[in-house]
Amino acid sequence: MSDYTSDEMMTVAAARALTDGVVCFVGIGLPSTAANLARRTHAPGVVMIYESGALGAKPGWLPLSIGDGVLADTADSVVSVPEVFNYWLQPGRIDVGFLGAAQIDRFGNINTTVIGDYADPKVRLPGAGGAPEIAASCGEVIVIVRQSARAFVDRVDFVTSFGYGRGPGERARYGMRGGGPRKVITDLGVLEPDPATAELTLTRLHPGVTAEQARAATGWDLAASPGLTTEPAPTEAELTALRELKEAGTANV
Amino acid sequence: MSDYTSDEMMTVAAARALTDGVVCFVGIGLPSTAANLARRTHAPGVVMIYESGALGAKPGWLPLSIGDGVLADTADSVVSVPEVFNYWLQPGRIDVGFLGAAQIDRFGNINTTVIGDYADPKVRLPGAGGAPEIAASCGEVIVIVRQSARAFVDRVDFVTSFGYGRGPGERARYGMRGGGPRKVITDLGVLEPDPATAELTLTRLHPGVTAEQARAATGWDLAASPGLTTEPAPTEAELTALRELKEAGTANV
Amino acid sequence: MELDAAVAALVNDGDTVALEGFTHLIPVAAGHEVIRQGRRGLTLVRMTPDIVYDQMIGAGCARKLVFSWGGNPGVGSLHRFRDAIEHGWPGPLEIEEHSHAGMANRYAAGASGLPFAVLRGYLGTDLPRHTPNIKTVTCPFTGEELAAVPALNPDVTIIHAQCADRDGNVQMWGLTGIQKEAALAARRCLVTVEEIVDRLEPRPGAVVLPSWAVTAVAAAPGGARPSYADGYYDRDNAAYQAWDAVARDRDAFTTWLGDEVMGVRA
Amino acid sequence: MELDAAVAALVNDGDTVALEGFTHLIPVAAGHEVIRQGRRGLTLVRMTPDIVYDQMIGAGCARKLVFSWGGNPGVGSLHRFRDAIEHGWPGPLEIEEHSHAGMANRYAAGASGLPFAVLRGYLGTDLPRHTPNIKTVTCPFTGEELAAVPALNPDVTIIHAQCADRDGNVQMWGLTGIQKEAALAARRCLVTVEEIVDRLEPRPGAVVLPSWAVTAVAAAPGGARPSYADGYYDRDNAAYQAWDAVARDRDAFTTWLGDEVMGVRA
Repeated sequence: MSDYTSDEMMTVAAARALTDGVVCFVGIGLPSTAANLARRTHAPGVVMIYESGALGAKPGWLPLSIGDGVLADTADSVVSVPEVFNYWLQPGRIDVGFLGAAQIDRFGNINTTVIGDYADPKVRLPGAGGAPEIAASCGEVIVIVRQSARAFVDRVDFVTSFGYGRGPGERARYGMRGGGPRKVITDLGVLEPDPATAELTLTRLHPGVTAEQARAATGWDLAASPGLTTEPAPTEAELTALRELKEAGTANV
Repeated sequence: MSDYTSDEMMTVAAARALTDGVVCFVGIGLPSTAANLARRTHAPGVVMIYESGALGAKPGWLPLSIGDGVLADTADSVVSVPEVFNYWLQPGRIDVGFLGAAQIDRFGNINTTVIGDYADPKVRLPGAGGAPEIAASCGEVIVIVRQSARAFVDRVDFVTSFGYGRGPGERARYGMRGGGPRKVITDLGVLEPDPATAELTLTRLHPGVTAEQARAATGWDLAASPGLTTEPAPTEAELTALRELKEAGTANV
Repeated sequence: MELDAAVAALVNDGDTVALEGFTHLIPVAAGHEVIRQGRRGLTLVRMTPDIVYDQMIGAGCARKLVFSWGGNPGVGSLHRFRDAIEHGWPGPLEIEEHSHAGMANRYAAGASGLPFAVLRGYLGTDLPRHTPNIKTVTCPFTGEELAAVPALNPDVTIIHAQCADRDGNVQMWGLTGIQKEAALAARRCLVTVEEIVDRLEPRPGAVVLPSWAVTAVAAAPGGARPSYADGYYDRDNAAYQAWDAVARDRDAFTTWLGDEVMGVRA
Repeated sequence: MELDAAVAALVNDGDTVALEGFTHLIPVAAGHEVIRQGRRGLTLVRMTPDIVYDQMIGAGCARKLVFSWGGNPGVGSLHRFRDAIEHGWPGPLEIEEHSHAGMANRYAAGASGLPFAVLRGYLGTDLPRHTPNIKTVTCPFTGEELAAVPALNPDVTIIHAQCADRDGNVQMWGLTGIQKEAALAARRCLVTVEEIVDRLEPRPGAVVLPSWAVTAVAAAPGGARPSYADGYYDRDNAAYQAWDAVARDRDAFTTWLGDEVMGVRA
């Protein structure tokens, strides 16, 4: 078993969260890397939807942006941006929404808009993009984000994408079609919403990581699930596929 | 000057009503024949829009239906039916709407739905199609219809497409973008709305037709405009172009 | 999947069924199979019901018709449709009537998972007086009043396309009308195709429906006749003209139905 | 038409201007010409403002930005955009923020001549608290409450396409994003193209804008660099990465602006 980085472990764990054949709305960056890895390992039938209009894209390398030409060239169909959101995302046709985050809170709400006050921000982030409707309309949401006390907060400064609000039942009250965040995959482990409270709790640790490390990297009092397990280390096959994917990406950047 | 039929005269007069370069939403049948004739004579730059999705169609022969393949094959662009109505017709991009009619009344309202009572019709007609929105949204409307007391009535049994309602100002009250019927071209002559009353009045007679004949073929007391003139007979060029167009059509039926 | 099996699996008595096609790619073979299987009480939906709907109505499949233009293009009336409305033969036919713009937006709303659509439509016409589900909505920004129509979500939509690959991805080109919206708006979608191919070749103007958005694909070569399939065969205009005489007479129609539909296999 | 003449004729101080392009076909050359001509007080509209908007904001063209995602794709922040919002340099920048779905529907409503659009959007987010023109509308059929956003109708939309013919018909292919809607929603529309050709060849995935729907066409070979033009050149990813260092520093940016924009001709 060769060495691997915590980012590689995170990406592999995220890829494993995608079951074969699901239709996945993919954000750029870590989500795109994980979805492409899944297609190259256990889930060749994953259908990737990019908000730029590529339905069923099969890029041979990692696109740097959501609209790289390779996405259109390899797609089953290329549609307009209004069509992606209105005909494909909004009706709930997409099984999994794969999102990143700058801040995420104990109820899985995501902030990609501002750190600090909206009118006078400490840090101005890119903003919403497609995330608010992805979070509301996909069958379920998987979040991939590096874990730190700065990023994992009790309450996000700005709700860009709704998770469970302040607890159970809120999604239903909004009439949301999607089920919300099912897994938050980090460089330390995996968090999942508690079935009763909807609060994110630690369900898996990556090899060599302790619950204490995870708690220290969380801005709220992180509960560990009774069934806390360890995520298996990346296999040789997974690492090889991931590294090939990245090299191909760099080669094409 | 060779002989010509009253239908040929009607079609030629309708073609003449199209100025070169206008964008024209074309219904099938007489409107399509007239618009195609205009493109082959004085107005080669007329842009024909068909509701089937063909923008800028240039058929080499008369299509029998609104969706004949020749329309797509010769179009500048083929779009979906929702796009034709939403992006192209509704915003008022089309200069002229070219419509037929089963019944038309003194204020240019058109009926293509039912003769008699809607619930218990004497004759059930095809219905609205694209006409209600063509009549509302095009810059102006030209109607081509054979004149008879049965077709030209004081009040239509059913308003399928709005003309001037019961008089001036009603279109404005509905906030309609288009100007309404500018010319009604028949096998006897041409009717135009009176600027003051919006009532259709006789402004032109085809050669050899008398005002009395026109009045006899009208179900209301048809007023003749003081400036009543005679429409010039079809030229050899117009007749030749029209007959070639029809032969080509038959050849392809 | 075989056409007869697909229709049996997807179309039930009482369903709301849309067979779409705007002159081009009309799913005639599928419509005849619905007649053969004796479906009853259907609400038939289509912007431009033409002779295949005339046949289904004459055969007694339909309880209601939702439409915007019902005619034999370039020929004249649909006589079975008229006989049903004017004389209730073979049974009464309820109608719900819209404009093309209204119907197109109803399908688009259905495909978009919205409950209604907004348009500048029906202004000054008598349609809203006879079609209860044409209402109005007020713009929350300008206060302007606009027409509103409810989304259309058929139980089943059936369309005909040129081809599909072995994974069930569907490709159509030429005038594709309202078919994408009708397919995406439906709970179940059956696509009949001219042929199943190994690989879909990119083509100008092609619309592709991914396999995961389609319930079933059935090969039905010539399945759009007498309408046409761009790249496969032309429109049989003579057949549309010949239909007029058949449809005018109940006996002639009944004979035609036995010989041309009930008497043949899918 | 020449690019400089077209921009001079179509873009005025204080206009609402949309330069659209979703990673592909971004009208960078036109944006630089707007900077060169010293336009001020613009309301810049774009779903995905990237480095050309960073440059226009840094150059002081913009009073307000209407957007849904502002970043350097695959690299990080737009530092001129952040400097304007966080520190008001070179001047204060008002922002109006939406989601992609909201912006896409605002353009579509604008292209459709409707005053507003309806969507299932912004649910549970803080965006409506900060963006006053996100409202709600109630379905007149189901009573369901949905999000409503006002139509976007820019004074000018500028897009870049692969080619146009001599009559001014425009053709683009590949990822065409929101460009058709943005062009049709605008009062005036300028299209820059890689080349003017004798005849547009039909192509898979091509979108054609007829000449009568376009105000002006200007040849601008390479006009989308450092973004890409499918069939002409690839995305210069290194340039996007290099921009980060330039944009981080006001002096470096000012030098870049003089050398790379003000110092060159269209």
